[in-house]
Parts: sequence; structure tokens; C-alpha cells
Amino acid sequence: MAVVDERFMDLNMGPQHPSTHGVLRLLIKTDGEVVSRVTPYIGYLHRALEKIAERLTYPQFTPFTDRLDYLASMNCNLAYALTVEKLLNIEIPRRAQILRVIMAELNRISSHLIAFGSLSSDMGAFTPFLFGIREREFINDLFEMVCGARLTYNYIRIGGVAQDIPDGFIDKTKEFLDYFPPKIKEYNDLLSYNAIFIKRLANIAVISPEDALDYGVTGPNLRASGIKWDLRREEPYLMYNELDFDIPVGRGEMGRVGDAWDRYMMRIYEMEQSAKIVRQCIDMFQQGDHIAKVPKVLKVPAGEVYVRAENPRGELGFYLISDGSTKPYRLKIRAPSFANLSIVPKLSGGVMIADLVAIIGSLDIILPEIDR
Amino acid sequence: MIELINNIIGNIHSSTPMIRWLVYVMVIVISSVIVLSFALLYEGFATYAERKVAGDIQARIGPNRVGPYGLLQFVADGVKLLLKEDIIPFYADKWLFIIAPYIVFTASFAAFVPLSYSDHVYVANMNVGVLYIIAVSSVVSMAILMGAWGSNNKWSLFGGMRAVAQIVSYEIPIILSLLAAIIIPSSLDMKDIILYQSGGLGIFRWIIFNNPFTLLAFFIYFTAAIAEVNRTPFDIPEAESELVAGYHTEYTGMRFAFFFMAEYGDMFIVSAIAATLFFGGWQIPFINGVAMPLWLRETLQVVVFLTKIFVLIYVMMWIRWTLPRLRVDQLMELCWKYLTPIAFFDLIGASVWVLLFNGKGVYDILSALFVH
Amino acid sequence: MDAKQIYQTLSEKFTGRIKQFQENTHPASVVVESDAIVDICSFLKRETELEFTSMISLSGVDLKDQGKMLVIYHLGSIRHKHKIALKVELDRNNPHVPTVEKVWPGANWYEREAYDLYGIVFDNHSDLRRILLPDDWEGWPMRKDYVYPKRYHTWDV
Amino acid sequence: MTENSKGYFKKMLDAVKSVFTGLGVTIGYGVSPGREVTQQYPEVKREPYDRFRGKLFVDINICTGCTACARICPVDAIVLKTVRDENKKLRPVVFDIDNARCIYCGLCVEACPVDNCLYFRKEYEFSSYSKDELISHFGLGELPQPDKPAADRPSPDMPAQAGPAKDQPVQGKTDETRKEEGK
Repeated sequence: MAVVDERFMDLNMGPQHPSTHGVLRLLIKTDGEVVSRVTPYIGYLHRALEKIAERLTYPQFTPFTDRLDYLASMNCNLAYALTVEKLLNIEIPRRAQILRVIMAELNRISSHLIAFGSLSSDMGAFTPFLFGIREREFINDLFEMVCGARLTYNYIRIGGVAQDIPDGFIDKTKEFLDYFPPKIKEYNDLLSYNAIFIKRLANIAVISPEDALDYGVTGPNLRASGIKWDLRREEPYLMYNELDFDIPVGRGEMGRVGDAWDRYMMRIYEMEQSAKIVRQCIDMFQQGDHIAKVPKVLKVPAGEVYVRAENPRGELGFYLISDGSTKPYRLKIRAPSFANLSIVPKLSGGVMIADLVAIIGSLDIILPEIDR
Repeated sequence: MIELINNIIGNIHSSTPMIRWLVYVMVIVISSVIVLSFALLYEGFATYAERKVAGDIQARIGPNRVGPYGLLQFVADGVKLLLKEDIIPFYADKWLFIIAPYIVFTASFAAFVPLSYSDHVYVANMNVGVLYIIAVSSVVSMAILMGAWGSNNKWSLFGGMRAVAQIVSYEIPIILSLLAAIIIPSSLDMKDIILYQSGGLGIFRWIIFNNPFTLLAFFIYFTAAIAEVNRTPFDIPEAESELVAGYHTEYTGMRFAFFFMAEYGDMFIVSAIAATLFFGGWQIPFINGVAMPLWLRETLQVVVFLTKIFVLIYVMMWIRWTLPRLRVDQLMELCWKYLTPIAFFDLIGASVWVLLFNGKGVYDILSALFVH
Repeated sequence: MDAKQIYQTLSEKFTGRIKQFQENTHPASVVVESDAIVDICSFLKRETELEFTSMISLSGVDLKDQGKMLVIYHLGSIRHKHKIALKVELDRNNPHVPTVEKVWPGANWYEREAYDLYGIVFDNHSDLRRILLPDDWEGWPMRKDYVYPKRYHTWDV
Repeated sequence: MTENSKGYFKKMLDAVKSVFTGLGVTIGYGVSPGREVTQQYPEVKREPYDRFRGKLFVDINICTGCTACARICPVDAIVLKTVRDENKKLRPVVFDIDNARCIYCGLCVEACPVDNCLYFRKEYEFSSYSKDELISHFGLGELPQPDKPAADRPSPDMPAQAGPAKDQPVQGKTDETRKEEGK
């Protein structure tokens, strides 16, 4: 019989719990409201995607990358396509690159809208969540117009994009870009600068730059800790180096740099930047074919490559070893939420249970890409 | 009501004590049935109104399926809850678990009694009305703890502890702010308080306009009242996103309905007290002087009283769908560091004002200046 | 600094324990001795002009036909923006490698995942348990010769 | 007024101000009627866009039985059995699409060499109580033996949505009528 530490009560938050953003179980040792130690248990959503990848040909695996981070499946398709193209080293037509950037950035906005909404409903304000969903429906309509699906798009393929955009797409996107910015101002009035919201998030779970790098935290969470590292700027892929957008970095407006409020605010600023990017891409539009010539039976030359892209939740990397056949020999998926979640035990010594919900919400983790 | 009983008993005074006792009980039963049906009907419509207001604020339609415009939605909910399986957890403390919802409901229903709905329509004209309501509503916290402890569930235990801490500590600001309002009419009887506020076009003699201190007292009272009723931003005992469902996690079916209805009953009581004490109860504004038949005046008074209450209830619902939730220690901090000290100074200020102007409000002083 | 110079500084510092430099992989990779991995990693992290502050990812690879098990550490530097891959070759039947958890605490979960899917044991790891699969699962699923179990407790797979 | 007491009131003032700005936003919605974005689903049905990937449909008469779709499908949701008929052409005897297994990725539609043979329809309301109801059978059935007509399996294929997609014969046909046309 294990020695039962009777000072602390074991409390299971999850795997079925309203605010664990998916099937995650947190075993909390607490003596009341204050949490002393948290051990996350993951693996409830393990589908062995890496094993499946070894059984499927390269084009067949693209729909599975949708299911990695289903709130940002365009970005996941993009990272996978970039990996395989790196080994094939084929030239992507410019129109396909522009389309890819537009889709990736629109998906970043819709993913951040869910992050914003779920954190606000974790904090008790349900209305901003529905406002976020309302804006996200607009983007879902755009994606449905382009590729027919509203969540798992399978649109960005190896060599370019599946189909060219229908003619009504550009005007509808412009309509969205005019409609969206005042909504962000509405969120800020309603939630971001609300005293209770600030009190709940300021100075909570401060991640220092050293800890962030030690635990491999990436994306908005890393930038909130004051480190200006965005792969779209540091390792430009597609045509991000030609685009003008700035990288929001945590300045500790409401508390210390790197607290939960900063992480939340990164996403609000990033939504504005993404809208700016999409507007520039629409202006740079040009004719051209939407996909490079890729043989139907795709044999990728032997080699090893690690390619990473800036997903809304962080750096999604694919480490691909190919042996020249039509199926990858080994495909390691480096998921951003896996590293982001691994810092939770370190952050949660001495916080309250309500803060634990704030930590999980501000890290914006998503379970399918953790368990793969 | 007592006059009613006296004159009934009066004209059968020659009868034996047995008959007199029987009539007394019969009248009590009838009056309680009337008030209970009013309370249940109100609570039904309140749940419907809450969902309609929430829908309205969140750009949704809200219930409109059951009955015209969805008005019979609460009947459907009630039937559904009746038919739901009534689960009592295995290791639950059976009697505590069963009794708790009834006590919560009776406590909140008992507070309907001292209210005076109009000149002659009231249940019991207690001369300790306000004190009785405060006493009865503090039974609620004990009942919630019984329910939470009885259901033998870690989450409901958290909810119960938080509920007790919150309700008990928020009674201090409520009592202090009510005191600041009561020293003006210097009577605890609801009817006298309302009669004091008559005259002056039915509005200017409201206690809230009496002096600046009572104005502040209303806002303290209203905030503390929202906390007393466990509604956002103070709905920590049943914080869905943290504690799954707080103290009523294990309750199903009709038992849960009792907790649910008690919450709306409390909302009614709290806004009824605010309406009576600060907004001149059933004083008909503007056309009070016009002679009109008794029954029309009574109904008009009841209508005015209920609209004031429903306006306050709408404000509570509006606040619920806007603000996030406080953390437990921030809630306590708000109570002890902000509300209570300010309520104390406010009480001192109000009593000094009464001393200086021996009870006359701003309106009386000004009208006294201009009249002669 | 590009990968070649990193390889030079490493081979000077740890003569003999650096096996091979592979140019054709992207990012370039350096094959090292398994027991030298901890010193190399802490050196790479401490050294100012290298400063590999973050371990991007750690992946296990099963080279069944060569009878080897690989552990690949992808390291990146924020300041210098360069990347390197460290490779460690292990015997397939008894893969053992010391943990780098002390250098980058983030490696803890990656190593548990490599253990869970490949059976690679990381010596003196703080709590080497399965991370994705249930604790009582037999076999290492990502190995090439993994046989699917017919039943797991009451369900048939 | 000492320093922290000034902070005391300032903090309270900020809190009240921010609460009221938030309330201002929501009352904007509360007061102005008619800003609903939700629709009454069964009465008002949103028309999906043209490229909507709803339920798969196969025009079996022009299907050459090349099994390109079955091979490309990542989850093997398409079961296709062909048999050589009298004039050496491949006849798709069994062509089952398991809608419960299909992930609607669209790889098969792109792999199909014949135009308008395999395509998505705008139909998304085909939930059912049993899984085998979700398997839509498009097969042409066994070769008709000269003496007895082939026992044709009933096709529980759900009648398609009103709007005909592409040049699609009138919906609601069962396999028999489709077969007559094929002859």
C-alpha cells in the first residue's frame, strides 16, 4: 500500500472536465483551494499517427495532418507539405504560395478566436466565447467556399493547393477584413481590459524566458515571456519575408512580463497582424497555376529533413526520414502543445484551483496534437 | 392578512376556540398556496427570461419553440426535471442529501411573506420585516453546506465551503447598507418604509435620493446582494468551469430544480428589498394623487412594485452575461477590504446626515427652502 | 556559425567521442557516443557563441535492418539562429542512453515518449513511465517488428 | 491621503469604469433588436456552397471499375469488386462507400479519372440508427444470368437533396430504375 500523504487530497481534474481543452487528466494534490502539485496524464487521444504515417503514402497522410490540431488544420497541412517539398525540392508556383499564406493566416485568426473564447468562458464570461464563435463562422464560410470543409480542410497539398479559389472568394474575404477589426475592439472593451479579467490573469503563472526555453515552449507563449521568436520572421518560409507585419512581444502591461494576461493579449495582437497579412496578400495576388506538377505515384528521394512552421499554438515541426519509397520510413511530429503542457507542473506550485484553469486556458493547449 | 383573519374571526366570535383555530389554519393555508403559486410562476418565467436575455445579449434567438415565443419553456423544463432519474450517490449521507434542497427552497420562499405588494395586498405585515428576511436568507448557506457535504463529492465539497464563506461574509455589507437606508424611515416594517417614501411626485422622496450616503448604500447593497444570491461575477460556489457544477454536482431531477428555483426566488427577494427600501416600493409615480377606484389603485401599485423588481432582476441578468468570475480570495478581499469598510463609513455618514437634518431628505430641504 | 564549424569545435573539445558528421541531412547532424551526450549537450548549451538554448525535439528511430536504434536530438539556438541534430546509435536489443533532463527539463516528456513508443531506456531519468499508452501495455508500438496484441484486458484490439 | 490609499480608490475607480464599459458593450446587443446571427435550423436550412463535401455519390454507369478511388482512400472506406462482363469491360459488381468510415477528405474524387462519376453532394443529413444503414451500395449487382434476373439488393441510398448537383438525373431513383437506364 503506497504511503498515503494525508496532508493532501488527490483531486482528479479530468479526463472529463469542462475546462481541460480536450481529454486531459490533471491529478492535483491540494489541501483545499491551494494546489501543491499537479501531474498531467495524457494519452487518452493517442491514435498513433506516426505509425499510420509509415503505412500510408505521402499524399494519403495529408488528411491526417488535419486531425493534429483541428483548430488550425490549414497550418498543419502547410507544415507537412513544406517538409515533403523540402525533400522533393520542387518550386511552388507563386499563386499557390500566396493562397497558402492567406489560408494559413485566416486559420490562425479562427484558432485564436477559439483560444480567446475558451479562456473567457473558463474565466466565467460566456458571452465573449459566443462572439468569438460568431466571427469564426465567417471564416468557416470562407474555407467552405474554397475547399468544401469547415474544420478539416485537406486543402494545402504537396506542391501547392488542392483547387483554385472560386471567384466570389476575394470579395468575401475583403468583406471579412473590414468587418473584423471593430470586433477586436469590442472584445477589448468587453473582456481584455475588464478589471475582474485582469485580476484573474495578471501575475498568474509567470513563465520566465529561461524556463520557456528550457521546456521548449514556443509560439505566443514564448513571445509573451519577452523573447521575439517567430518562425515567420526568423526562418521565413513561403513568402513571409516579403510581407510587412510586426511580432507582438510580451511587455507586462498588466503585471509581470510572461504572465497569463500577456499570453492572452499576444493572441489578440496576432489576430490584428494576421488580418493585415491577409490584406497584403490579396493586394499581391497574380495569375498562375495553383499546384506544381507532382507525379501521381510520389516517390520522395531518400534523405532526412526537419522542417518547422509557425502554428497558432507554437512551432509545429515534422522530422521526416524517407528511404526513397512512396511511404515515409519515419515521421516524427513535434507538436507545440506537447512542450507547452510540459511546463504546467512547474508553474502550478502554490496556485489556486481557479488559477489552474487560467493557466491551461492561457497556454491554449489542444490535446489531439499532444497525444498524436 | 391579519386584519382579514380578525374580521373573519370577528363575526364568528361566538364560536368555540376549535372553529377559530380551524379558520386561522385554513386562512394560513390559502394564503401560502396563493404566494407559493405566485413564487413558482415567477421562478418559471424568470428561467425563461434569463435564457431570453442571455440570447439577446449574445446575438442569439433564445428559446422560442415551446409555446408562443417559447413562454412555456419552463413548463417543459419542469416536466423534464420531474421525469429525470432521481439519483442519490451511493456513499452519500442520505438524509442530509434529501433534506437540503427542501430547506433551501423553503428558506427562499419564506422570505416572500413580509413583502408588501401594495397598500392592502400583503401576506403578513410584520413590524420586523427586513430583519426577518435577512435572518431567513442566512439559512440558505447552511442548507447549501448540508447538500454539498451530503453528496459526498470532492467538487461539491469545494462548492459548499465556498458558498458558506461567501454568503456569511457578504451579509455584513448587506446589513450595514440596509441600516443606512432604514435609519431614515426608522422602521423595519416594509409598509411603513414605503409609506414614508410617498409624496413628491412619487419619485423624489425615494430613500435613494434622500442623501448621497443612501445612494452609495444602494450600490453597496446591490453588489453584496448579487454575491448573496451566488450570481456572476460571484458565482464561485457553482463555478461551472472550475468545480464542474459546485454544490449541486450530484443533484439530478427535481432536487436540482429546487436549488435552481431557490436561486431565482432569492433574486426576487433581494431586488424586492432593494425596490422597497431604495425605490419607494409600490408608490405610483406621477399619478398618485389622481382619485381612482380602490381596486385600480391596488393593481397599479402591484404593477409598479413588480416592474421595479423586474428591472433590477434584468440588471442582474445583464451583469451575469457580461462579467467574468472572481477568484475565491479576490471575492473575500472585495468583501472585507472594500465593501465592508465603505459600508461602515457610509452608515456613519448617513446617521450624521439624519442628525443634522433630523431625517429630512434633500428633496424636503429644497422644497422647504423654496416653499416659504 | 554553420554546422561544419560546430562540428569542428565539438570534435576539438570531445576528441574521439564524436563519430561522424553527416552533411546531407537538413539540419546537418553529428553522430556522437551515447555516454558523451550529457557533456556535449551541456557544453552546447553553456558555450556563448553556440548557445543552444532550446531542445527543439527528441525522436527515436528504429533502424531494424541495421540492427540499430537511433535517438536524434534537434537543437536550436535563439540568438544565433543555427540548428544542429545530434544522433546517438544504440544497440537495438538493449537501447540505453543517459538522460539530458538536467540540461533541458523539457526533454523529460520527450524521453518518456521515446521510452513509451520505442523502449529506449533513459538512464537516471526522474520518472521513466509510459506517457501516452496505459501503464500496463506490453511491447513498444513504434518498433518496425511490433505485433499488434489481439486483446487488451477485455477489448479485442 | 497616503500613497496606497490613493491607489485604493484609484483601483476601485478603474474597476468600476471597466465594468461599465463592458456593460456598455452588452447593452448594445441587449437593447437593439434583430442582431441575431443564429437561424431556426429545421425551418431555415443554410444552402452549402458548391464545393461542399457532403455525402459521396457514384454514377455507376460511367464507372470504369479502375479502383483508383479505393486505392487512394486513406481509411479504406470504399469497397469495390469488379468482374469482366461479356464485352471485356470491367463491371463494378460491388461498390460500397462506408459513410461512417469515410473522412470526407476528397482524395478519391480527385483520383477518379472519369468526370462526374464520383463526386460529393450537398447532403449532410444522413444520420441513422444503425451503422450498416450508413453504407451506401452503388454496385450493379452480379452479371444477369441468361435465364433468371439478378436478385438486386435494395439500395438504402438516401434520397438526395432537392437541388440537383451537376447534371444529375432526378434524385430518389433506386438501383432498378438506374439499371434500366443503363441497359
